[in-house]
Amino acid sequence: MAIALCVAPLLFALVAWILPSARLRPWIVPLGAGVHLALVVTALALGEPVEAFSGWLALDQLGRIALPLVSVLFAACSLYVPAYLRIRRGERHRIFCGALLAFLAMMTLIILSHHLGLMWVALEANTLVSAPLLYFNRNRRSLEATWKYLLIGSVGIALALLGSFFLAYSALPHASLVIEDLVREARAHALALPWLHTAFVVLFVGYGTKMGLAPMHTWKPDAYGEAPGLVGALLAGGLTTCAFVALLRFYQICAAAGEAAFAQELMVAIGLLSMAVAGVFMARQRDFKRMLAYSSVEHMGILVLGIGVGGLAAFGSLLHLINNALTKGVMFMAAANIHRAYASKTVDGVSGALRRVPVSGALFLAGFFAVTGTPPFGPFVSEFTILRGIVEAGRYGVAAAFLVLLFVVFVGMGGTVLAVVQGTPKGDSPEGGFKDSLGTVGPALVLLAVVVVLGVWVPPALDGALADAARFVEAGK
Amino acid sequence: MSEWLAVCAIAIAGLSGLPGLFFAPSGRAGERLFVGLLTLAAGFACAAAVSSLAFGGSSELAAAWPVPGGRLAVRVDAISAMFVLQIAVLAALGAWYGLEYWPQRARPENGRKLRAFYGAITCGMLLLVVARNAILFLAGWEIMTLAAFILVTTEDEKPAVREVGLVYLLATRAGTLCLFAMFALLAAASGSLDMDRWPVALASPVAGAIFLLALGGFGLKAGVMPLHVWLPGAHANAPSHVSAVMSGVLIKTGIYGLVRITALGAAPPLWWGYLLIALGALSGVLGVAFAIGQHDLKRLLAYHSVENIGIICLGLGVALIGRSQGRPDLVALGLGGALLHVWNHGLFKGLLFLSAGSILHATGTREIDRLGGLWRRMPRTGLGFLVGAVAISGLPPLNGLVSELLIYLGLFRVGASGGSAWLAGALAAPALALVGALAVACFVKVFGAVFLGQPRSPAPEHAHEAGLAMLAPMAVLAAGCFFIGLAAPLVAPVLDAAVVAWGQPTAPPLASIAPLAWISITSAALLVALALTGAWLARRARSARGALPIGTWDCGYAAPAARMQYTASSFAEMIIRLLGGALRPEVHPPRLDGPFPGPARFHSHLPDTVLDRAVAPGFSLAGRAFARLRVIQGGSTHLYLLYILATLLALLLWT
Amino acid sequence: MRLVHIGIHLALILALPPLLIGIINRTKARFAGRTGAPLLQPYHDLVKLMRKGVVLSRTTSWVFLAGPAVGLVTTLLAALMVPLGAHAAPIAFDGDFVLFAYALALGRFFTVAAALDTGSAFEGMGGAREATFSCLAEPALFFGFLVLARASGSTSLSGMLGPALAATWSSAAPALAAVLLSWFVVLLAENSRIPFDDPNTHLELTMIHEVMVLDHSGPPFAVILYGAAMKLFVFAAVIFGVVAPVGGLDPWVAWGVFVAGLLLLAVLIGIVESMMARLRLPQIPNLLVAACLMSAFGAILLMR
Amino acid sequence: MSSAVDPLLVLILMLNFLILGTSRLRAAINASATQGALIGLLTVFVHGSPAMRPIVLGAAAVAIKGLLIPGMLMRALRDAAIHREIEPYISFLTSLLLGAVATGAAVLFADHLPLAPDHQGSLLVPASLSTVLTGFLILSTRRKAITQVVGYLVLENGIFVMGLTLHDAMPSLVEIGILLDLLVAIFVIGIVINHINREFASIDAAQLDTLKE
Repeated sequence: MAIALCVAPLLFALVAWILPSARLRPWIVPLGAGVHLALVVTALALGEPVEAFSGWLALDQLGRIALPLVSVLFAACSLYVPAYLRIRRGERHRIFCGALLAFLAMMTLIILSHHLGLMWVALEANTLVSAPLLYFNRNRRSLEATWKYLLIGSVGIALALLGSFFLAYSALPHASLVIEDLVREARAHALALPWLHTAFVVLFVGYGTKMGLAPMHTWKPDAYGEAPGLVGALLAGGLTTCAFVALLRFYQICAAAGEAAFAQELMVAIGLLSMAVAGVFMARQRDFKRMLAYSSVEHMGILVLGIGVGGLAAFGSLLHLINNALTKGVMFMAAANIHRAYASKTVDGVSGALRRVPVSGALFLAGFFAVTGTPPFGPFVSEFTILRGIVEAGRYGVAAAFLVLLFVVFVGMGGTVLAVVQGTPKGDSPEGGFKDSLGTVGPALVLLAVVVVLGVWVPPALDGALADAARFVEAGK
Repeated sequence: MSEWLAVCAIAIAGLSGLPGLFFAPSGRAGERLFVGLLTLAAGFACAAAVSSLAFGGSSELAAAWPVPGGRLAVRVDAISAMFVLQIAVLAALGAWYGLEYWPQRARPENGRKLRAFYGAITCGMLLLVVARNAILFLAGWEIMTLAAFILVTTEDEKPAVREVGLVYLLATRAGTLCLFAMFALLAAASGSLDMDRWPVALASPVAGAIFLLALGGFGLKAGVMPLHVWLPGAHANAPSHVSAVMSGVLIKTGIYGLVRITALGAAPPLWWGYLLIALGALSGVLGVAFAIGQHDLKRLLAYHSVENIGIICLGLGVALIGRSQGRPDLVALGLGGALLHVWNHGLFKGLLFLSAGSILHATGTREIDRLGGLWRRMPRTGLGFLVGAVAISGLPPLNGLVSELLIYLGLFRVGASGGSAWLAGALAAPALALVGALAVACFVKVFGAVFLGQPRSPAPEHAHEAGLAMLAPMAVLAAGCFFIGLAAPLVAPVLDAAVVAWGQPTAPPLASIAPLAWISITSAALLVALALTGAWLARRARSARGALPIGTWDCGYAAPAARMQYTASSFAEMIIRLLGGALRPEVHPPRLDGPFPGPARFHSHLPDTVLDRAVAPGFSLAGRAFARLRVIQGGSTHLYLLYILATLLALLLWT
Repeated sequence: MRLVHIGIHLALILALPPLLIGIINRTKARFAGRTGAPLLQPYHDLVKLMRKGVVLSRTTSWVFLAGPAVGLVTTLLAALMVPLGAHAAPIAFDGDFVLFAYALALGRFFTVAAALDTGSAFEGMGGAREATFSCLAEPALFFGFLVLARASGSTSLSGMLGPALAATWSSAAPALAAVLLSWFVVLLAENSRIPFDDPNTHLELTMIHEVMVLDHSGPPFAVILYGAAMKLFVFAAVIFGVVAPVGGLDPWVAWGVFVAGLLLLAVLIGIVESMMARLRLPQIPNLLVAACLMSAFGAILLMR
Repeated sequence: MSSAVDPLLVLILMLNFLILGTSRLRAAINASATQGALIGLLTVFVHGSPAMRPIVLGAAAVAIKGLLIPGMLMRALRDAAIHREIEPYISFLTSLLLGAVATGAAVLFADHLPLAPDHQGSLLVPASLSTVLTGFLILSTRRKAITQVVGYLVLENGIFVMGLTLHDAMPSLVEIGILLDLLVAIFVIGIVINHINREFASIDAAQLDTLKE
């Protein structure tokens, strides 16, 4: 089962690669996504544990949250693919579709793998396959973005490997990178703490680079700004999720070794810093796709902050993982439509989106309210839960900073978003005039619906799963 | 019982605008259906309120809600009932008014959106005043807030509208974040997000913080000076029936929140009351002072909302002092006065905004100094405005006097009874008197400048009287003003019930400590006497009518012109100069030189001291500071890699 | 018996006011070394005006006529709340002082509205001044009410100016004196006497009350003059109530003392008017603010 | 653990300084190549007894790090007709000093980490750390994209050395370390540099700063 989950998308990627018909190719992606989603659902429904390779691959409590999330998000984005490729006719669909599905496979692998080395390999492969997606537009700007993404990302990955080595070294003489072993060693206090600390710091920086925590976030605005909106959604919703999951695995080991406090301080500090940096750069941001990138930085900060505070906040931050990913999907796809309708992605060239592309404009506005934690959208529930967690932990200073930064972010984001959606449309719509169509707004609508539902109804099953995952991360069981 | 009715009302109100979205943008069916549905919802809501007030003994209606900390708990006690009633009435009247004021045929581009969110805002307000769980409350609160934002920016093609929309959005978000913090504190201290579990929290050491956060969050919504920054612009630029709803009930939800939170603490510290009274006096005096200086009719009315919120805060402060000193009579007078003034302000401010809407509709301008002489052209609207003006100035025989009298009595009992809190009363009562006098000056100015004299510009010359759909709601509101003024004793039981619901079962009934019957009788007598004298004078004067037309004598000046009339600005000039210290008006006098100076222009403008001189500069300062920080993201990969190295080393050293 | 006294109360309210004006004018004439008009001249003027016809500007609406009517009726209502002799006023209840002040405010509202109704720059100007200055007078009035309420332990005018006050004169004399002084200023301002306004000046630009009624004529004008006189009477009665709370005395004696006191007060006003010159308009607010501070000071004195 | 390990590590450190100090691109590339080859040898010597697996791994390392990647770099150098000078943001002297500081810091840091018994007194950990730092130094102070690649190579050489400390415990892990090279080899150099070259008519990474706030 576990193997099938990783291999199925690869097979579809292969199909997409060799399929001669350019007309059918775009539909392979939704097909593969559908199959993957079906597999995930069955895996979740399956009674017995999903494992392979003597536990190197396993679907644990954390995976039960992350995997369906990634799968759903990818499915929604994949529905966007056919319409998108119809607009971008005659460009390298072959690579694009193949890379997309490979991307999905690698994300699945990261989430499933319980061997830190294997996980690292998957992450690296993921970086490789995302490069052509970023470079899809084939112009100087996208090339520069890709270069930065690759170089900074590779350095991050290199650090991740170094950290993995340290971690393994800390377990000498029983060096291992299988999480279960490490947790066991940690419980037995058999890990060399100095090595563990160093390892965690290096890993935090390494995977934090992939996750886009400040100040390692620098590649994000460029990459998200230049990538197709769909790819942006997958990076902001999928890749960051995977990196976060990876981070949680190391945190789990630290917690098992009784070193949670040490890791938490780190996370709280970096979390608040990320929110602050995001706030600074969102103020008066002209480019709304870059704005989304900084919003992603902010929410990564919120996630680690929640884990760093722990308890109820950890639960909230796992919930927020879901809400943020889905909302980002909505916003990136809406932003892509607006970008196409105006042939510009800065507020200097865009205004009155609600009039030119009503649905996309409304989606963008709704997404903004959702992502800033407004009821009745999902992120409100999670952010409010995190806040409650912080206050319950008695960290009033952190709570105050959290709220202030949320406000700063809201101010910056609000200014840009309103400038985009309100007013009278600038200029006349470019060639052909892009109009909302079911293919371009449908997927975002679906995601938004999910976000709203999560805002008014957290299914008991999900609630339980989240509680399990939180316990699993914090207590390792 | 009443809970179920309320739930039905909330549901219907929320859906009322949606069907219209699927009708043709030009047809009338959509808006008719909307008005029908909203009226139905209002009916349910009124039924809920009345049954709760009549039979009392409301019981919580609760259901599990699978959201962390959430619980679908609804309850309509007397306090909720008062607000439900007011929301229902004003929302329904506004909807009817909209039929003619914002007809779908004339506004195909935004009419449907407007009505959809008008329904939403009604739904949100109803929900939040009956919710008994923080999550549910916040849901209603933000639905209301977002709907209000959409409604304010209905005409988002106008830059000014977009600007005030943004200010409103940011201000209200700041308030909401305060509420987040407050609820989080309450939850942490009481272990639950359900209201009935919170009293323990108010006994905990964080109680003070909770109160201050409540003051920040709810005060921003209510528009308490100096948190009023969003209010004037939003009220002025929204469609008038929306302004009526916002000023009439939306800002009152802030008061509702304050009443709820202050109802939790058994014996709050004295400084809570002091703070509220101080803020109330500040809002009252400065609110009306800023109002006098406005040139924009709706902006002026908006500032009067700030003033009236101040009066309400005075009452609430008296009630709090009574609570902390264990004096139920103060509680009864203060809270009764505050809640009654909430109702009264809803009535006459709604009436005034609707009248202003009719004026705008008829003349196309909100500039007071471009109007004039409308009394002959739109007498019914003028009558409505006159009633509103007299009522809001707290003058007999209308409703404003009753609530202000209660608050005066409370303040005098605090100030003159020699209690430890005398200073609060001794300073607040004269402040309230000053507010009253300034309000009279302001509204006689507006009434005179807009309706009396002669048209000052072509705009009002061709004005036309509003139609039935717009006049009927105004008539209803005016009738309300008269009813409360002339039948105050009938309202007292409602207020008593509210006081009991505020956790003061021992409070004496208002009728026993306030001369409500006297007030009503005297007012009625006054009304009769006025009618008789007026009739007599009119008969004496009728002989003069129809005689040869004579102009105003004007001290013998031969050719007085409409432009020579005293303008509203000049009327207010003295008062503005007296209060110049706080108002800081901008006056651009003309430069006259030589014995025969050429034509020159005089221009004066009264910016909002807080917004334009503190908040906005602060934001732009922060913006510039941030812009300077942007260099971090300089685009050089080398730099970025250096950050990573730096972080790595820093963290390694730190740990 | 009570009815009799109410009757007397009404009779005094209705009959006495013009006489006060007559006395003031006569005093001023005497100070100016003239014989002056007969004491009953104001009554003759009223009757004469009553017989005249009405001239109305085509600009005006019925608000123009409502002004005088409301002005008179509200003053009458206020007069019914002030205790004159040893007896409580016909209308007396807790907090009636609020109604007292706000009834006068209602009168002001319509008087000013009537002035604006003519569309004349002069009358608008007068209205503006009236409204502005009474804004400053109001707090002085209420600080005074606070003092009286504290001193007499009552929140009804009949109690504030009643016997209970007489007792406190011994203890709280400074505070009451302060209030007295400030209220006397208020009286002069509210009734537009010198130094605030000169009832018989002829320069419209400097007038307050008179300039508001330039366009009125005949019976409406008579009503205005009568109302103005009654307003003076009301304030005079209040001040007298503070100086000499005659509640304790035998009712009939009390009536006598009251009337005498009122006439004396009229003379006093006349003297003040003859001694002082009109203030320049820009200085008027300062005087009123001073009055406010005075009564506020009184309040502090009494309550600290 | 044979006695040849430490001398090799010293050589590797020397090469770090050479790369930091040289002003000639070619020299830098060659140095990194030599470093790669030395690490290949190191893989073999870290083990007391020459076994099959380490030898294969070493051979692979030599092939990729010593031949393949430098070869590609040289080709890129030829194709792009790059100016042969290294243009650092900071003077070579400063680079050298910083390198020295980094090495010292690495040694100190390694000392307070508890080493496994058979790494006691060996230079493995300090060398790897200092090499990593040197790599970072080059990455963030050299203008040309191609020099940054060299820096990256040095960085990963350091990591590889760290990996060797674990080779007995978990050989497979070290072997996947090779994948890192494939990443660099295939993408960073092969494709991107050529694209950059085509688009910007030079591979001066300093030009890649149009995307900024």
